[in-house]
Amino acid sequence: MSGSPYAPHTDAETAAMLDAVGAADEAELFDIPDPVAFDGEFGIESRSEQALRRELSGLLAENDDLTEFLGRGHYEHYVPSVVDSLSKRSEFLTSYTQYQPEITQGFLQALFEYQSMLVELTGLEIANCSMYDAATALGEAALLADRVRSADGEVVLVPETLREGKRSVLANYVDGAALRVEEYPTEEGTADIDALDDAVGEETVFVYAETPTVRGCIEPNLAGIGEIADAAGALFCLGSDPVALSILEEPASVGADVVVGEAGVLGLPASYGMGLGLFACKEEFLRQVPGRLVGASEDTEGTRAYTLTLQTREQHIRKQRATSNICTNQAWVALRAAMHAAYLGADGLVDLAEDCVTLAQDLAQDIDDIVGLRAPVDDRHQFREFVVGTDQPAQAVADDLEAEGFAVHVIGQHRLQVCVTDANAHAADDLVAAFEEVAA
Amino acid sequence: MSGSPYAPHTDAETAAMLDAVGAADEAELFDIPDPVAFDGEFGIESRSEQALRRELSGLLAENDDLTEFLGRGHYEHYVPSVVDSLSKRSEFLTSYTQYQPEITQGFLQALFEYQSMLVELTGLEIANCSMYDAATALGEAALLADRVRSADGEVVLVPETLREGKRSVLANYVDGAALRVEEYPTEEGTADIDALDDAVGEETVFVYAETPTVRGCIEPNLAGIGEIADAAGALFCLGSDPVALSILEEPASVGADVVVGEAGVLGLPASYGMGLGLFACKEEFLRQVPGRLVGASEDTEGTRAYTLTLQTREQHIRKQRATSNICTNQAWVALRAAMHAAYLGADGLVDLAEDCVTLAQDLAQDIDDIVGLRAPVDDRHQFREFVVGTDQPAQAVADDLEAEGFAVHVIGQHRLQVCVTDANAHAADDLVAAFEEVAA
Amino acid sequence: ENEPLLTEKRSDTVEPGDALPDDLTRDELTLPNPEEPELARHYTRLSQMNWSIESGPYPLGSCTMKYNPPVTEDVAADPNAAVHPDRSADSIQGTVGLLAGLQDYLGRIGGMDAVTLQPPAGAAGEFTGIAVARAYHRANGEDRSEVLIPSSAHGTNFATAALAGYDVVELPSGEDGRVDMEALEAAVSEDTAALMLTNPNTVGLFERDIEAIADVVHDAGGLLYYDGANLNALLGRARPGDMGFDIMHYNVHKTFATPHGGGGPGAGPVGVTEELEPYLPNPRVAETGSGYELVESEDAIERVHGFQGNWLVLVKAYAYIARLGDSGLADASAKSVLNANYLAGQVDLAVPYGPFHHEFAATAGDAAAADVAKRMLDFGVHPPTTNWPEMVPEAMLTEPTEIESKQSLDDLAAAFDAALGSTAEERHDAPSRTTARRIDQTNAARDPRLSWQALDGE
Amino acid sequence: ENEPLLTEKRSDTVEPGDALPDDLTRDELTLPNPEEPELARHYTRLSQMNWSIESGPYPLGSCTMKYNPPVTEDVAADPNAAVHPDRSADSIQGTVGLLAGLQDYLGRIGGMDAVTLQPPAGAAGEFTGIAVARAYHRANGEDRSEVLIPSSAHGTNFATAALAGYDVVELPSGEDGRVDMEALEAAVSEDTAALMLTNPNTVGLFERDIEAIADVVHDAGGLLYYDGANLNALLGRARPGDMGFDIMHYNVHKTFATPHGGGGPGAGPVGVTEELEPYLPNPRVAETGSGYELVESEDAIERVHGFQGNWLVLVKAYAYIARLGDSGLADASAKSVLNANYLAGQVDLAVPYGPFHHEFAATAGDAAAADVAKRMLDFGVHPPTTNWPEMVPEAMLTEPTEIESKQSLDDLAAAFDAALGSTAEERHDAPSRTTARRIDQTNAARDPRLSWQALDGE
Repeated sequence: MSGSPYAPHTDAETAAMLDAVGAADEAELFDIPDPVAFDGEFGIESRSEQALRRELSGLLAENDDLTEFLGRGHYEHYVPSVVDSLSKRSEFLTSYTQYQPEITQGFLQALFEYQSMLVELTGLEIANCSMYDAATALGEAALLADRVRSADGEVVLVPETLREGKRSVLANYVDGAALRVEEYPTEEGTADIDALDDAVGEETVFVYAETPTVRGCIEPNLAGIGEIADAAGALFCLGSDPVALSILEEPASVGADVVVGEAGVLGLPASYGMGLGLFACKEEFLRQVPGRLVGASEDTEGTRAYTLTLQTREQHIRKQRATSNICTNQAWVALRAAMHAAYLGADGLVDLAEDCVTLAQDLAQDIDDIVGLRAPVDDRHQFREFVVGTDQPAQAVADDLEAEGFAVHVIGQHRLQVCVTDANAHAADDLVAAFEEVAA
Repeated sequence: MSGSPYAPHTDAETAAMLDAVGAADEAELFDIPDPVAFDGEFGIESRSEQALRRELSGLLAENDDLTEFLGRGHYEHYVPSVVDSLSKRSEFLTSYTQYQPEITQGFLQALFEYQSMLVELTGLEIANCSMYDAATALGEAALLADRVRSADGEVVLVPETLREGKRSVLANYVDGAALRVEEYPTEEGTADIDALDDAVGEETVFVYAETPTVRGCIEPNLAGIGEIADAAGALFCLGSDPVALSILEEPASVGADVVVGEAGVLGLPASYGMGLGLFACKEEFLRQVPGRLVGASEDTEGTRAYTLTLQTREQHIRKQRATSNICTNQAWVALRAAMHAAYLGADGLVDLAEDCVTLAQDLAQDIDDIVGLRAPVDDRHQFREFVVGTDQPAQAVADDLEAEGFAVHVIGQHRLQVCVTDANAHAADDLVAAFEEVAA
Repeated sequence: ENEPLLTEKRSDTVEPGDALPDDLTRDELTLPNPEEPELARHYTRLSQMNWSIESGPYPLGSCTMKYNPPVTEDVAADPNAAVHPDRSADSIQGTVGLLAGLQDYLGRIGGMDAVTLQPPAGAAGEFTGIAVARAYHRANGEDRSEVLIPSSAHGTNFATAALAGYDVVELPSGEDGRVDMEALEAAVSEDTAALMLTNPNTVGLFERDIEAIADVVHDAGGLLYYDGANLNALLGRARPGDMGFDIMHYNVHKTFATPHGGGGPGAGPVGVTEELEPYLPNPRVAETGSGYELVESEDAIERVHGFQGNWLVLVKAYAYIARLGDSGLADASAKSVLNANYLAGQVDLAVPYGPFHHEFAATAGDAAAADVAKRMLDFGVHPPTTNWPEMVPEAMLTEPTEIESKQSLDDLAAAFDAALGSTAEERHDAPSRTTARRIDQTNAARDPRLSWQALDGE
Repeated sequence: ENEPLLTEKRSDTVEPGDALPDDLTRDELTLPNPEEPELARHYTRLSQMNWSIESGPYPLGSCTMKYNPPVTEDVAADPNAAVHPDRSADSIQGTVGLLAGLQDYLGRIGGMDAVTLQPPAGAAGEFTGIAVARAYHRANGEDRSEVLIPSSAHGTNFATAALAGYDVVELPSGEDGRVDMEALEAAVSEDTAALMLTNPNTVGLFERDIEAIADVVHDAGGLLYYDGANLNALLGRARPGDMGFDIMHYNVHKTFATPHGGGGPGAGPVGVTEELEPYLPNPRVAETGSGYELVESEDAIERVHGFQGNWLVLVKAYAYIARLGDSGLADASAKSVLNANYLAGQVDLAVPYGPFHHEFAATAGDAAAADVAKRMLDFGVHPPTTNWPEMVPEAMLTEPTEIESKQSLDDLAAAFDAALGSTAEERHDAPSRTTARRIDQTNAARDPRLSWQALDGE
């Protein structure tokens, strides 16, 4: 293979085309001054399809085969085969943004349905087509607050336990708006309400809380947080995910103005942190929403049809006054999440969410029964995951578990974190046995 | 899950439907006398999708991970990813026979193209949509001979080296027609022409030869075999495959009346012997062809369209006077073979076939260089595979090779057989090294 | 719009190189040569011109077009499933273990003592079963020459009996649509090798006299063969083995929902009673103390497939059965029968025979069934099997299977009724909303053009 | 025919069980509940109502819609690729090794010294790059406030600069369609943080003065940022690093053909010169003697993604690059430029600016570009990007990419010409052969209905 396997030109066709454009060869078509011309030698060897697959499967096989009990923002639920087979249909997989809605009704409707499911789950009126992940959605939410709050504040408040990746992305996003990120104390893995009340002030434009939190704790006083934010004129942003929202309090009912989070808990397998940013908000912020929105309309025959809408918010029209710089987003992942949600239905989602509670509860109990371990450390209801206290140094315990074939988080000198879902529940007993081996 | 996950009925719907049909429950709809009623207890446990995948991937992982240098009728060539992604499109995968051609033009055209490719490869005018595999295609060919030859003979002649699976299937197929299978001698892995000439007589209705043969030998005198058969008024049936036919003599040009073989060398990965029966023949046998045929026609607007045709040959119309009992066939495998052939194109097919010659030649040479081994044993051009002579007992050598991670055939006390294609060529050097280890 | 043939896009002609001497090689080869993007577009377009079970209802009577769960594809795509048939059983315990498991499951489901998985399709299963019967009679020193088959049976039954060298004795149906006991008794003789029976039969009726039928056949020394085409109606409710059948085949691509795109591949495992087990084709899988092995029987019939059959299909069948389990299988049957009965009640068509189970043979009455079917295409559904079985005039043999919802059945009934409510002329001119309009079948057969080579000059 | 919404088929309302106390749970949840066969039919139908690269030409200017090779899907579906981001690097040497390999490849292709793979899209890459510039200037004690952007640039450039807190200074294009050097010199100042440039620019022209441009910006203490949207035009012919760019992003979903169905996911890795490497976000992958590890820099900017970016996209990009290699990548560029030039010569449209490379901005002249595009839909192709960039009146920005054959380009040209040859009324009424007719955009925005909940009562 001397050229691109995906450029279909025969030599005769290339010659005819060059003739038609009046060029002797392709090089003649490039208007590149000599001093900046490159000789084409990257030193990258072309592989046959077969060799490529062998090479990369060999490379990836260097990943140790550990059973993961990992969470803290990236979760795996079993994705049914039908989601794969349908989402990989080429009409979905190899399309792009719906600039011509008349021939892209399929994806538009799927995204409209995705938005609608999030509307149901959050109780808020508006959901966009996707942000990149939970962290960037949080960043966008803080900037929304900056746009919609008349208050002159510059403080964005987040829990002290916020995952560093999220805190860092948030700090990056708000830098340009001259906001700053401050933390409020937590207790037992959730907001310390009194301390939060003290922390919120006139300068606060945005209060962020999560449920479940990064430690897997279900926040017991969301309405209280919402009231504190509201009293200060700050936007209350709640972080969650579509599985948790299937049973937890509806965000709208606790006063959330915006909901962000990781919607890739549906539709995505473990994928090294790749995500799908959930973004939903109240209708009053409609003209300030970042990202794409699909709306219903009609065609000239009066038939219902879908189209991207309110694009005047977006960068390709509004440029530096756009509500965000986002363009390429996570639409195909949103499609998969919608498929997964529809596959489960309301009953399947509720069952899955309840399993996240009971599996964590049961596994924590089993671990707590082991001498030298305590779980859960926090006095809260747990969702998917929980913190484990260890008598031994946590890193040593984790290393020993890894030798037994299990991966868990180390989050402190004597603190591990363990996450259990339907994806790894079959190995929970084995994990307990391994804990018994190594914890003593 | 208490019912079928693929029966969509809610309880309310089931109730409404039962009400509509006037039954109290589903059991009432079954008109089964008590003495033959069954209680439904098979003792088969229902698995969740996730548990099922884990269980079966665990079970299949009990297969040892050997690099296979195996052939003798079942061959692997690398199947490009695009063949998988296209053939698994649900419109292809989950369709059935084209009883309504107006809404199944896609598959009909694909099968028409498959037939056409075989016409080009064989030089014969007719190719059907598929038989099950090479062995059953051979059986059908012998029965075709019985129908079209006026001669009163009852002997079907095959090479003595014919793979047992094929011989046995052939014997089964011709039993009902009161034919019998006899063998003619071979020499150096191909037909012993003089002995064949002696073996053919008035009672012979069918002469079968292969190229390449089961020992990987390219038959040097196909035209001679054709003449012998023709002189006796017997049908000359040639066994081959689409890759070999890409460079070997065109069957029509050596007098073949029928070509059978394994077309699954294209499109199918190693699949434990699952196949695709190639069946092509001269136009004069058109009304006697077994299996499905797609023809071109026109619709009422005069547009070219495709349809199953000449169905009066088939069992659903002709019943006991049909040309075969075949109904369900290997259509989807034929689709994959056509895709693979189109992917390769004429140049790709010829290159692949030439690789089958040179890879075998080179590997045989390397093995021949090892003390205690001789290859190829036959004084013939080899295609994909060849016989190896061993000083040590062949079974012991094979067992030792298996311990080193390689599978080869044992075909005699001091005879191994080795097959090399693009699918395992990357490991050929390792095989040679292993041979060096174990052959001494 | 039509998609051009591959050869109308781009072809290459090449000559073999010098790997072989000229006298062994062809002169040249001409084939289409689309590059990958064009290949992808070609087959994507073709696929969009093809009805499938994921397009909508597909109620082809006797074909059992069920949803094919993608999870079974994923299981079969396991790299460890890609093995060569000449591997030693020791080295592929996963593969032979799975086959052993499927043998066991099928035996339980059919009430059979032993099962071979080798037959690659239903008709191949029939051939296997009749060959087993033939071997059994021969072993008993008997040269029986006849196979009895009800006139309503699938065409494959007749063709299979003929293929195995038997004379076919056709049994007329009784007035109630079932086997006519008197006709059976008259037909049975010492020449009877076997009776091939479908139950429920091809108009969906359970052969209530099955025990008596078995007695008649067995008393004459014949064997009773069960055609598994309609097994989806009986899962968990009745088993052929319990009814007195000696031999049966399973259409796993129907009953157990393995995809068989465009017409195959299927698989037709055969189950038999203990007495007949020695005659099943070699090799079979057996469990030993330490694992699974391939075993051979001296009395086995000759083979029906060059290797071990359609392995990838068998994997999917195993996966489907294991996914559903007892309760799922029984529910599949229950809902398939409920759906057929419900649908029959919703359409304006007479159904001459009953009580039917998973399918019903309606009559189009004064209308031509084939035309009604063509008109149904315009309403976005696949029509039923038409003009078969012949005992029902203008038959529309309809099998919705369990996968259709009530809403879907209501839509399907509406399509039936709209087609019936069309004028004869509308039906004759149908379809009009499909990729192709009505296709000329007569000319296709009178002037066969079976390859693009035959189209040259058009 | 339209496909109903999922919620118009079947919905369920359920209440949470008792795993949690009532005060922590919602009252109820109502969502669609199609069973699997209906789910499959729903999305199959939707897919068939969607244009894709496997449907036909997709010449959206600036979008580089190339064929997405399925082999890259297969590679990314490897079970070993499914790992959690908090795994220790030691235990996932395959994953981090692949990332290291991709960093290396991208560095070579762009002529950059260091690369981060974290940005999950092109715009995220821009934000990363501008944040790096910001950090660099801050580290130098400078508080520069402006980013210069040509008026023809992608909207993301402007939005990104604003997001990072910069004032945008828009540069007018010169008469030749390129950067106006005088305007640039006038605009550059000690407030200039960076110039963001696309090269070839958005009408396909190579900025021939790139060396002088770089000097002007660098002399003023600014940095030069390369927008990788059009990199497909230059592979193997020129490298941003060699042109004097300090920072660049790669749109791997464009240039390296990773599928981004419906609008994403993409990935926007960022390359920088050695001087700027310390500012790339943490962590990055580095090779050590014994393997690969994740390393952090003290001077790094804050992160742009919660984890390590769009891993599955990165795997596919690596696979694509490795499949093509040097010669394939260079050929991709050569053929993309040849195709654009050939197509431009076949259509009856004026192209104001040249010589262009992989895309050309034709003008529809007296016709409304948007209407021409709608009419093209009726001829079975996807139209180009319309009305952008603004420097070309009624612009039709056309980028066929290298994957179209001569025949396909001829067909595409015929669609252009047929649309142009239509009457204004025909164009205004177009499309008429599509799933939906012309859709009312005005009403969609005036009366936003953004969920099925908002459709209640319709």
